[in-house]
Amino acid sequence: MKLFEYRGKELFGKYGIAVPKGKLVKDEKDFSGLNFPLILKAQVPIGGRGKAGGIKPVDNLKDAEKKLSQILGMDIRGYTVGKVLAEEQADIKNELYLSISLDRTKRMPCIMASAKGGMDIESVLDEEIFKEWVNPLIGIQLFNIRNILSKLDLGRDESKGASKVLSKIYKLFREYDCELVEINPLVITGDGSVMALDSKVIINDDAMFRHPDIAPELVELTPLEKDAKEKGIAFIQLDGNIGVIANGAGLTMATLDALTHFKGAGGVFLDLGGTDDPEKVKQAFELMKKAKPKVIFLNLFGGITKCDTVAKGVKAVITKEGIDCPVITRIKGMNEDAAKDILKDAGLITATTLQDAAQQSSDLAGGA
Amino acid sequence: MKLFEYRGKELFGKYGIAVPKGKLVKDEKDFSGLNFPLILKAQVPIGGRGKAGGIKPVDNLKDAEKKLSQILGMDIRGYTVGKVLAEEQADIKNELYLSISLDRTKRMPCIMASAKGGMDIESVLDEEIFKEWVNPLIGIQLFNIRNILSKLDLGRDESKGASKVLSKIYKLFREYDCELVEINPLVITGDGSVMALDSKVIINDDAMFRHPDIAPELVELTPLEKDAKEKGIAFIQLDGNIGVIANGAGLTMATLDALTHFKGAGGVFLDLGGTDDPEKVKQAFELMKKAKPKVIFLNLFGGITKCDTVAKGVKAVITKEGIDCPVITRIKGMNEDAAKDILKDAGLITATTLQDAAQQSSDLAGGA
Amino acid sequence: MSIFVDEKNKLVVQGATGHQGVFHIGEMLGFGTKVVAGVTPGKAGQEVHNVPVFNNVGNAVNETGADTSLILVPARFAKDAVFEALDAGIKTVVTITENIPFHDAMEFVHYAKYKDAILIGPNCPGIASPGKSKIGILPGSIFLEGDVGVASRSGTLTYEIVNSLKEKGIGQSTCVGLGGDPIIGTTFIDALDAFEADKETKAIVLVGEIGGTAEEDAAEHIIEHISKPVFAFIAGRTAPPGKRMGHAGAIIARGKGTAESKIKAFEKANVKVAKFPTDIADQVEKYS
Amino acid sequence: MSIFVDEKNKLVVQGATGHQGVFHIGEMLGFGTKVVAGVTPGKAGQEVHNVPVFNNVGNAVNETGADTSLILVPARFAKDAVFEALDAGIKTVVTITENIPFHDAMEFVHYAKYKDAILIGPNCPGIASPGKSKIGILPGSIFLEGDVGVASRSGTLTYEIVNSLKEKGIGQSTCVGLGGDPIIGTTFIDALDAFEADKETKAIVLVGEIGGTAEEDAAEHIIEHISKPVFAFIAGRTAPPGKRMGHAGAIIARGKGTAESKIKAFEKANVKVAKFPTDIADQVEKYS
Repeated sequence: MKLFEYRGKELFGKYGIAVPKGKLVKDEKDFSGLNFPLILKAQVPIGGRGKAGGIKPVDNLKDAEKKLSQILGMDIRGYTVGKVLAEEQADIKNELYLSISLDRTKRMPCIMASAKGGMDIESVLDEEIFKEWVNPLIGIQLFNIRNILSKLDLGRDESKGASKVLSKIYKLFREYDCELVEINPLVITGDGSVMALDSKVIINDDAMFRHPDIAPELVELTPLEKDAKEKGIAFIQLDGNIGVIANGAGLTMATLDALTHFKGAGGVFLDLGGTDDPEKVKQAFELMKKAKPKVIFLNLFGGITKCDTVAKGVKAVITKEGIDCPVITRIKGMNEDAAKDILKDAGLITATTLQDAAQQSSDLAGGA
Repeated sequence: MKLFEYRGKELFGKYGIAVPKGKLVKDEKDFSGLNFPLILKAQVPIGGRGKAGGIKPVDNLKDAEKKLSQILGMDIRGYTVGKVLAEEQADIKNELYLSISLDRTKRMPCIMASAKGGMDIESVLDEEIFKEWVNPLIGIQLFNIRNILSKLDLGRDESKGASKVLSKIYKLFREYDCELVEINPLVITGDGSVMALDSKVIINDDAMFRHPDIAPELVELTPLEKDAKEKGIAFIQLDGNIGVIANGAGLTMATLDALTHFKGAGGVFLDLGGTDDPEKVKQAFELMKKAKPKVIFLNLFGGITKCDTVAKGVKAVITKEGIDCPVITRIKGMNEDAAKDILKDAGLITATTLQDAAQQSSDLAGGA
Repeated sequence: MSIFVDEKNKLVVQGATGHQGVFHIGEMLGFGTKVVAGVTPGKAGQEVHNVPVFNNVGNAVNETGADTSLILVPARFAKDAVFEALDAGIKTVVTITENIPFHDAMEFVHYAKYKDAILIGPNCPGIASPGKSKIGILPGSIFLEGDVGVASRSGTLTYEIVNSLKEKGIGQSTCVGLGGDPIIGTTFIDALDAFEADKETKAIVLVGEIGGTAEEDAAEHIIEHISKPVFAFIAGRTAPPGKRMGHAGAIIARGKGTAESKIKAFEKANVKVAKFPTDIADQVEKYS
Repeated sequence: MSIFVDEKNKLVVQGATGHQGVFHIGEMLGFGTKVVAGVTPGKAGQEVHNVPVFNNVGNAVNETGADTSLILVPARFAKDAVFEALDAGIKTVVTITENIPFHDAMEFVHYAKYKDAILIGPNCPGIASPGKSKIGILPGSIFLEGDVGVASRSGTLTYEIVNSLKEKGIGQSTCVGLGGDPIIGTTFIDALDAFEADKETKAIVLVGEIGGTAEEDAAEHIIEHISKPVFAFIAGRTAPPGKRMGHAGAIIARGKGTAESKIKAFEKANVKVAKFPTDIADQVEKYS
């Protein structure tokens, strides 16, 4: 789960990492206690908000009111701004980049640091980003901190301050089961202290049960995706108009890929998983119908799951609830012939190969 | 460092492990707030205080005053009782034994538990003591706790309570760098709760720098040993009358052993270590003189340390401060001839072999 | 031969008495796997398909000589179960459980290395060496003994591919599901090295997907270390960046993990990349 | 031959620029040790006896190919130093530092196992293979090339014994100081196995002391696995229970660790136990 900047900074505060004085603002009253000049920052779970006009400096209350009303409700790459953080401006001497992420290859946390803070890290040259890995069996050690900070050419006190921030964010990263903790920029202020101007914290969804203090906020999901998540169904909305239902994430992805080959475009990724439970099949079709695809493509491979059992569930739903778009099916594996008979009987189109099914679906959906 | 029972229980309290209500008592006023019947317990850093009369139940204030005065100042195996803990009596249904210690062979913490609590663990049969090891790279796991507690035949709630105590004492063991945390007995009370009636906590001396909250209290050391510790000299007082100064712990032990072979008995173990610093040599001799040995046996092997440098230091001390007991020396290794000349010159006896030196020392000391 | 598991493995199933445990113990016994023990705390003395159940892995190992474990316990207990297996001396741990926190997986992956044990998964269907043994939940019916090694990040997609191999009469030496999580114990490189060393294996099929750089790393490894022909499929060519496509590991993040990059890397390593999963069987057939 | 170290080890000294570091780098170079690097944070660019100093072990390894490290840093930084060495790929770590907290030692001993590295110490004088290399602070002058292997829990006492061997013309294959702490990386059993496998070693001398059961474990191991003659000395026969005799590990605690028990165990294993340290040379001489 990606935390909004202000929530990430609340966690920073908990771990003793300095952040600018600030708070969420909804109207003029909320500015009391803050000293101008301020920065107003749209809270959205996506990058690029600066370019989109979601970050604005303000010099006085009047200015602030005006710009606040511009930012609130603004659309930034699909997200409507509902929260704005107002922060006092820092006296910036130097901007650094610091993050801890998961290195999938080494299976370890990876610390990254750069003297080129304040810009998109993907645009920084590889040789200007320094890395240090932490073995999860022993956690962060002094030598890790020494090794990486020595590359940043900091003064003695600045280096000490940055060391403390690094050991604190490692603690946060570990204790809150993070996938990413990023501070960009981490600034050295005029008086030599170290402060996090931004926060990007992603907590591993699968570990949320260990963190009841972090209220889930499914800001990145569409309403249908939220609904699916609550029902425990892997359901993702995409840009196309063909709804794909398959079993297994890999097979569902491969099915979407096959559509593209025939100029079709997936509109929904729906992974039934290993289930043949009629209730789950019903829920899946209900969700799919709400996404209003032009065509539904059902692609099943029956391994442990028996094809005919799933087919019976599908038939029951279609017969009872009706369906207002064509459904192309392609069934393979255990009891596939029985399954095909059941689906034909329910009025669905049964293709023989993945290619055929993908082509028919794409054609019916009218191409891309 | 071995903590007094009451200090161990303070740590237990910090970790949320239940202990009987109690406090240190010096006179009648201190009993206010406690409900009779109570137990008075002498606080000494050694076992066997019960047999020595250091633990007494009391039913009322008058009784308590009388018995308190008996215990305070009592001598228990060489330690004068200066502190007495008064505790409310627990309603004991069942007594268990639980400890975590260092397993030197496996290089891991070892949990030990037994249903035979309340008695000296060394008198419990091996097959009635259950062990479980915790790998220090991962710390205590649920399966460790399940494995060992399942052997104790506890009820469901009792087992839950004991599980919590075990994970708490592991945390304490780890966080306070303990060599031993022992609860004997850990009792199940009439209402099914779990309570530590005693505490034995030993913190690794070498890790005390990490625990500034634990005031050192060198209760097990003699005044001279304390003095030596402050000076950084390895100095141990023993029962005999020959003071041994050697370099290296192993060599010092071997020297004491050699004396015993000739019916001598070491009175002081003094390991000079790798030093040839005249100031340290001087401090060592001063300490040794205060221990009033009948004979001093100086046994040196010069490897990196040069024998003659040490000998010069010894000569300087002897010449300046004088010595009122015979000093037998046995010198081997780098520059041994020069060293022997210096020591002879200082009026000390120089033997050629360890055996000769040990025999002479023993004879001069008058046997065991 | 085969890789990682064969007819000698003696299996203990952790989470034996649940619905999944009971079903798959039966399936594995049917496949020929030596299932010697089950473990469910508090259920010692029970039996599942005549397999004795123990309270803990230590007892199971002592009583039955089990050397391999299948982890079927819920995600929040999985780390404990893996640690328990490793501390009891188990040398091959296959972790089926999905939704295990990444930090837990990092710890037990490295702990397995400390214990010199093979860890497969998590979030994987397991491993099957046809004719010998199956440790996991893969359907037994899709396999055929033979000389193609398969290693995959997905489940059903792999069944589909293996099944299409079988339909063409192409058997498998071993099929190993590596798992759909970002942090897994056994990687493509481990599987490649094992297949390369395995005399029975003549060709290798890799089933990858978006997310991470495991396929790129494998491609580089193939160039230097693998002499046997390798065929591949990559799922997720049309997945948008930033979305987790069902598997926790299937996500294009910060510009890393695109199918394009993986396909390019494989092609550079002379690995044939199939357009449709069902094409792989044709390609392998042509080669052999 | 020799055990654990020979003329090929390339040494980095951690804590190179302190008084001890400078002195012992000189001594080791004099003994023939390939000291290729020193490490002291912030002192990169300096030299000690012409040996270049680096800021960290990673740089030292990259620049010089060091594969062995000697730890001379203060106790409270020792764990960090050992971890740094192991993470930089060092395969043999010799830890001289004493007074290291036991919990620190437990962690790095197991981490060394995870890294498949040899860890000698802590609280030990190091290791010397005469004619080849010395990694540590043992005096070079006491050694003679030969065929007796020595493993010991103490320092000076061992020098005394080795010196008495030399005086009788009996040389050593390797002399390893295992350390006087309760938690050490390399044990008598490890040394025994290595000496047993070493063709050059004809006889083995063990120098034990009170505390723990390392000698009892070794004795049992000798009965089953060691064919070469073993001689032993045990220090602390007259030490009272409950007192730490100088070494952190030399303590009779809870009835365990008496010299009596160790001597009994050794005698049962046909190991000759000397009364005086200087007797060992006579016994070895008689045998050879």
